[in-house]
Amino acid sequence: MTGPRWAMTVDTRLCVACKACVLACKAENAVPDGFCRDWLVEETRGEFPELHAQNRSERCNHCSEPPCVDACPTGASHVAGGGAVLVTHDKCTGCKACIAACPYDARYVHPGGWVDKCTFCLHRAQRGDQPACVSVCPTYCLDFGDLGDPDSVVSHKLRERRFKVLHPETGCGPNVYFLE
Amino acid sequence: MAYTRREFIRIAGAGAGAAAVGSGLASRWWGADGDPVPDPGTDGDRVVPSFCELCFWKCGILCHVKDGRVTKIVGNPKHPLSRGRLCPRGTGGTGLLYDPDRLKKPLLRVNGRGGQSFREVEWPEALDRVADGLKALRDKHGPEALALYTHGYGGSWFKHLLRAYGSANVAAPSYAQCRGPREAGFRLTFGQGVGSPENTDMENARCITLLGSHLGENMHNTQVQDFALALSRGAGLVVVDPRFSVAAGKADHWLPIKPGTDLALLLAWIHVILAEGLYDHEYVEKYAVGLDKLREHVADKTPEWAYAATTLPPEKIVETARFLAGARPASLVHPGRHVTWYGDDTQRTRAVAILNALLGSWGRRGGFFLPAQLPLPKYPYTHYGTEPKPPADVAKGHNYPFADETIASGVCEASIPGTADYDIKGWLVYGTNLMLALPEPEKTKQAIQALDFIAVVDVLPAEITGWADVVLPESTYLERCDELDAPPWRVPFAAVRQPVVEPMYDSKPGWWIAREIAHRVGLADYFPWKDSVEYAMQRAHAAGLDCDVMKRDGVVVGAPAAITIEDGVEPAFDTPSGKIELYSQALADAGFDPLPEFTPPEEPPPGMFRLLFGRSPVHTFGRTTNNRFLSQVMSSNELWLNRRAADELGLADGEQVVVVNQDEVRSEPLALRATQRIRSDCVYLVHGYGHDAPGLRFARGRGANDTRLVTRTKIDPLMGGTGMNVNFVRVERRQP
Amino acid sequence: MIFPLYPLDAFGYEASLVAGTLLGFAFGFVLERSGFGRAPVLAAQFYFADTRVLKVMFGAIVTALLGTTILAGAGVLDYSLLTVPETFLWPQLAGGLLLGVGFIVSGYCPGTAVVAAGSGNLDGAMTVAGVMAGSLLYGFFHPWVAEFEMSGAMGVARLPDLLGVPQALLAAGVAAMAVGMFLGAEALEKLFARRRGGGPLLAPVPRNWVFIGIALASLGGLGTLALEPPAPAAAPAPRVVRIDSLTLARTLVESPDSVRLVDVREPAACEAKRIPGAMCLPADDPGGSFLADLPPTRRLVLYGAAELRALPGPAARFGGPVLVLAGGFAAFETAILTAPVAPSPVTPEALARFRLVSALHAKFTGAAAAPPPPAPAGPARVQPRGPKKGGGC
Amino acid sequence: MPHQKLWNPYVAGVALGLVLLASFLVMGNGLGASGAANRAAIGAAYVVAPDTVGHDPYFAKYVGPGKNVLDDWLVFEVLGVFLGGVVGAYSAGRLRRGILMGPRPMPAWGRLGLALAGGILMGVAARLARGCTSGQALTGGSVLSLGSWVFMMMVFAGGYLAAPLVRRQWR
Amino acid sequence: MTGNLEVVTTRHNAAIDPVLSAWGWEIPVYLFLGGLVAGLLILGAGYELLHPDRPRSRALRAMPFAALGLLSLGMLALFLDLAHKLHVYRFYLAFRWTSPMSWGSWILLLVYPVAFLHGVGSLTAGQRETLLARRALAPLLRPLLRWADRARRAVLKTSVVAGLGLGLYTGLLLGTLAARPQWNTAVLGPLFLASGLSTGAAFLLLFRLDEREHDFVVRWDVGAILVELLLLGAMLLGFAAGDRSAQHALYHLMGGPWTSAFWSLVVFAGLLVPLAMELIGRRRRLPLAALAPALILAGGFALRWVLLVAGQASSFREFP
Repeated sequence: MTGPRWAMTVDTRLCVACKACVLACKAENAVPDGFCRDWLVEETRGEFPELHAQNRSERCNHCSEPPCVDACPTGASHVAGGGAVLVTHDKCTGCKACIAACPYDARYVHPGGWVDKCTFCLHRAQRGDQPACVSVCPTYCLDFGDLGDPDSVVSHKLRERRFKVLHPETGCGPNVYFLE
Repeated sequence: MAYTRREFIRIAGAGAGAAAVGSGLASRWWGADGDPVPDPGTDGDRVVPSFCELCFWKCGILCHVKDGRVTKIVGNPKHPLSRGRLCPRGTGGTGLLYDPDRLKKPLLRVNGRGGQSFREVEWPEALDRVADGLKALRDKHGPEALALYTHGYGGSWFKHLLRAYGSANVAAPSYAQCRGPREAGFRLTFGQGVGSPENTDMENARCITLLGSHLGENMHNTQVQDFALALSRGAGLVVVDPRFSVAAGKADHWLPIKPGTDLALLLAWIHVILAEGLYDHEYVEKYAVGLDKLREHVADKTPEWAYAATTLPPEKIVETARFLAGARPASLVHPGRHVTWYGDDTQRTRAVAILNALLGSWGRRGGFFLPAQLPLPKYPYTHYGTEPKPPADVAKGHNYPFADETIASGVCEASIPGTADYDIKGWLVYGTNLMLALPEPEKTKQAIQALDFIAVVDVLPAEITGWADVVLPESTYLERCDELDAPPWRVPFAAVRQPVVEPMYDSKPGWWIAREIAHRVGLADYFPWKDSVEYAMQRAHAAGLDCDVMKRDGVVVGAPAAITIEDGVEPAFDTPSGKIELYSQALADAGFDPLPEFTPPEEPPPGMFRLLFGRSPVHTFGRTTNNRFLSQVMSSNELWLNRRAADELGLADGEQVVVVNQDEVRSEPLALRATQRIRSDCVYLVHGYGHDAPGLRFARGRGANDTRLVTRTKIDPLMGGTGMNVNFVRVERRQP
Repeated sequence: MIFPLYPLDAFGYEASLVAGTLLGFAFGFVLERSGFGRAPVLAAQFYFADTRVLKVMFGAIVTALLGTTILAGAGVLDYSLLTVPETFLWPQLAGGLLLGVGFIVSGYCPGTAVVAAGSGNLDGAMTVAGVMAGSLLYGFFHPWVAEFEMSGAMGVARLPDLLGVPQALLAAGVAAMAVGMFLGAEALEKLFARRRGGGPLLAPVPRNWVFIGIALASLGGLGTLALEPPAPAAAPAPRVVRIDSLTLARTLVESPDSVRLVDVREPAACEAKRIPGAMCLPADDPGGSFLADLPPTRRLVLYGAAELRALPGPAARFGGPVLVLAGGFAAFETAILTAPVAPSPVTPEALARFRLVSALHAKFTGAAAAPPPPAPAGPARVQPRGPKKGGGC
Repeated sequence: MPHQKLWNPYVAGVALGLVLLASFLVMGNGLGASGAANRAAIGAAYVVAPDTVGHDPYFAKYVGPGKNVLDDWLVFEVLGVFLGGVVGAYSAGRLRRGILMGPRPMPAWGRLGLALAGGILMGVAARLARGCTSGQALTGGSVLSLGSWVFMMMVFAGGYLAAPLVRRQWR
Repeated sequence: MTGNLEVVTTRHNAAIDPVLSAWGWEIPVYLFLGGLVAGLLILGAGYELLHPDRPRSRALRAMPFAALGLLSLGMLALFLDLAHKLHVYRFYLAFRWTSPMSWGSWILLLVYPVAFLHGVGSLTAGQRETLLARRALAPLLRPLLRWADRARRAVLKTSVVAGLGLGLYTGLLLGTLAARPQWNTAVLGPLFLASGLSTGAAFLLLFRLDEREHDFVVRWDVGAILVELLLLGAMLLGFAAGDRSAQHALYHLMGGPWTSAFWSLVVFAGLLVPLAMELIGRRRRLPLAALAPALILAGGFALRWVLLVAGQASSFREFP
């Protein structure tokens, strides 16, 4: 298999939790009011005044072993090019099995009757653009690219920086990496 | 182990029956079910470049228009202030454009002010009413009795109108209620303010020091970009803030200072830097005056002296002083933006300026660059008539000698008869919601009731429109053209605002409104152009800029200029001595401390907390809290209270509470955020919530309005800024 | 103290609901076996035909009363943690009368009606429905009775406190009274049964054993009076940590809200001079019993005149960490409240410490600002300033 | 008389006392019944008319956003009482659907009507007295609460006073 | 102090935040009815397979049709839960062998004809005559009856298999969703099967059975309840021995927010009390009151409801 292996990195040291990514995503993808495909998590650990904070822009992890795709009874959830996990609206019955299957709670039922989620803005990636969240981010904390390409920004960052993924114990192989 | 069963099912399934029926295969038999990559189709068939007005930074934007609707707004990569990126608000312009609560028709008041009853009229009637008001005012009280409040880029037309009319009372709350003191403080020291956008070269700084500035929560696009770039290059960060702000979360040193004692810390830092000889000897020698007096002045301002005031351990003060001095001259002590805190703000920002001078950062790479600007000739107007009377922004017998803009709160007070040298009798309010912008709103109401006339130009039915005699609905920034924007910056550039879509409803652009009023009050000569596009292009043309490129790209960027001493620019200081004034003779002459002196602020009484407020990255004060798009990620403010303090009050995180100030003013209910992230002697909330204007159907009743709690201020004697962090509150559980 | 389990946090709220189900089950089972699921059995009480209700009820009360009394006396049960219904004299008087009427009309009381419903008796189910309707009705008409509802409020009013009789004695009295009532009731039953022509009489054996048990338990309860009152300090002793004067002074400056400083000297001495920020023992509580009940949100710091060798009892029961000032007030006075002497020879460490103590001295005495550092170059200059407000800064 | 399977009242009394004692030892309070009926009634009313009930200040402490009126110890306890009744009756061979009445035949609706009427009286009374025979008399009585003893005496008084009036039902 | 971690998130998706509640009442109803039908099929067919010579009561004969009705009700609930109901046909355009829901939709397709044949074969002679008297039905029914009778044992065996599949699948549906620690246990499949058997038996007990049938059903019910208790114990032990997520799942049922519902409603009222009644009733030869089966049915539903709600709420975000 050749072709890209899409991944995203989030530099938690730079993220200021401004939510520009969330709103840019909503605008780009016409996400209906009251829903979001990406979101901010602000974690504070410790007790005053010994505090440590981490800000994370989170979204679907486009897992390498996506449990949502396994749970889908109709094939609507599938792994598309570059490993992105997508939902084909016309095949989706809205049975919500994938929602229950996702350990990251990244999916929601679109009012149109299908289950919706982050697409890695594959429609933009296809024409060489960055996802909306990445291209808007005023702190340059988001990067998107091909893990298969050793020269891509994401490959570089993962080589150079300490990182974690969310809940690796689920064994899903998430593809959004949080640089620390 | 979690997934073993899934694997099991997979294997079992593969064996059992499913032999040939590959998962995709089965459905493919039925055709018409490929898996296309979904395209939301929000790319416009037309993309119009412009610049943003959700805040006042004026980033370049590209507006996608599809079938006559703006589908999305993205950053303009060619614009030096956005570099293709936007803050959260920038994306939310559509939320303003398509806000169902927008003012749709001109309105005339039906009965008493504040009574909120209006009738819709056509434009000619409304404009005639304004013109009648202005003419009567001029005849009865003279033109200087008219004041203009403005905040926003469309205000330029009205400023022009006012000058032509003959009044100098043009005020913006952004001066005396926000960044005024630092302009005065830096002007006194370096002969020049920092302006907006600030001339801070954060991107190249090796150490950034923030005092109460919550960058990241206070979201000015380029500034935050530079901040992040500096951090990604390993710049050190010192954050002085009673709250563990987002920036504090990234700091090498967070100093949870006792509110109101920053000046003590600054003086102690200066003490250490001088005592240990850590300052830039050459730079100070060459550019500054008054080092000896400064040295003498801070001799007893030891870290231990500051310890008692700030509660910051002296070891920490010494350590941070060395830390930030170690990075000089690329060590930037940020001047802040909203700095009207305790009434000693000019002196405090002067201490910031002095510290920067000792670090040699002014004019240096990684410090304060010396900005470049495109020369943009003024439109060739007829000369304004006689010089108007000076503004009446100071109470009788008072004087703020170092104010260099009009004091908005002073103009408001001057409207209460007999308080100032002459009375203000009429207001034009352009795009500024004075009810939330000026402290002591009760005083504002009193002033309005004493006016002969008040007209408001706005996009939304904000609180202030409820007090107007005439409400004129303006088009949003996406529907109009405005003045060109060519601020002093790292690179010289000029940007244009272009209408993206036709004005919705019966709204009109500001230039049109100002021009129509001018025509009706006999000032047509000052508005000779047909429309603002003609006006803007004439100026661009006169500057030798390519108008077609400007319309196509939204911006014309000039040649890069030298902006630092390293680049070869020699800084000039517009001070009496022509040098950096560590010691200010001007201050001494005016009877003020020539060197900053720290006086401890009043302490909150037992059981009360100091009320602090700040900003959210998704909102611009109260302007955007009705924006339904932006509000999806923050629809209300919450009260930050130290977790231990909350525990002792028996209040739980998320609980609805009411804040009551020292004058028994009660806030609207809001949710409590019991958090470790703030000291226990203060509370914090984001400014701009708690609207009660009935027309703001979304924002109304969400969160609490901090302005109402600011029932007292401490005036900066140097420039008239209203120190607002001098209010104390207690926190109560909301009664059901 | 082991009991009561739930108030002593032996298990959580959710588990308490499960415990409720099980206790309720036992309650329902016993009620049913007592015949309380059957209206005619219950109603018989009021016609002296069968005084089961009286026997079972008082038997239960006496058993529970003696049980709790003995256990509390033996120091196993913390009686103060038991929920005692508050007394509202008039509404309870009226409510009792009304409930008695309802009892004989329906044939059940609310609890037994549930048992009756459980044993398939539709009249029981109907009574339950009635009770539900009645309480709803009460809620809707609540404003009319709101005032009466609160009349005669006496709070928690227990007979031993009101009569000034030890509980064990009173319990024995109640037991004796109950036995008397049982015998009287049996006599009445016999009388009425004879009038109606015979009926089953109870076997005397279990009765006598029960009576003997009651008597023994009453004696046991009285016996506990002879015991020493249980020592309350069975709680694990909190870790007592010493804190030196300098650290305490720094804590009071840097995070004054993290500690609660209590001066446990004589109130008079404390009022005269104490560490700024400390609280004195109130005159009406010289033992400091309030210390035990302070919320454990802050560390508790205690000091006496000299170093405290043992914690006052209430402080030992404080829920959070307790610290003791090393050397007591005297040490603090020497270390902080007296002006420091300039060091000689001047080493950087000694100088730093001197400057720090000077600052703290200035802060705590409030009278003078920190003397400027004795720079090795020149003599110290003292620059007096006006007194600061209220000792704070 | 079908009392052969009933326990000796003295033994039953001690057994009941031990259950009550266990309740004190485990939960720190005694047993009750009417509180659960109250909550069940309010819950049902809230389902039927959420606005009327939700805005009533008296009911507001039970129902409203974030509150589950049935989330209460007494409710579970009474569930247990019901189950205890079921098992007790079944194991004694007494579990059968029927209507219990005195020796004098009377129409079923009459007995049920009286049961309902008595129930309503007791519902009101229990609210007023803050408990019924279980919660107030039994529980409060064994911790020697003054009000509980007053209440208990009044229950017997009320019963004996009214007994002659409904004599035809039972005798 | 109250913990040292503060988390603020801006996510605000309906039915996901703050707690996942994507599945409402429909799913537990469906799981309950599915399990019940599975129990009915297994018990009904099992009785006949084990005792082919015994006469059967009307109730037992009519049982397969009742099963069909109940299953249809369950399917209706499932259908109501779909966000895009028109796309329901999509279930049958694919077989996704990794998805229990896909397995389930195909199993359901098997259950219908089997249960129908099972029912048709159970018709009494009188019923057959009445039906055959209808001209329109006769030509269709006659061969069907002949075939159903001839293949009776095969139909019954298939019925048992279909029942087992259905019962297991209702548990596996949740049990394979390892993203929910509460469901992440291998026990759910057999547990729901056992509970299905028990609720199926309880359902039968609500009707008039003959004595031997009654005995058979009660015996199986007692067995099923005992197995269920064992499996619940195994589930809790499994959680106790598991990792952080499993510990959290255990906490939900042992002190956490679903403790009272689980122990009081499911275990005590739904299993232990009716079990005790059945045992007592058998020993003392007491006629079984309708209350016991009613409690079992209520407990069976409570089991699904508690596990569904607790499962949805149990998420990895509980321990960041």
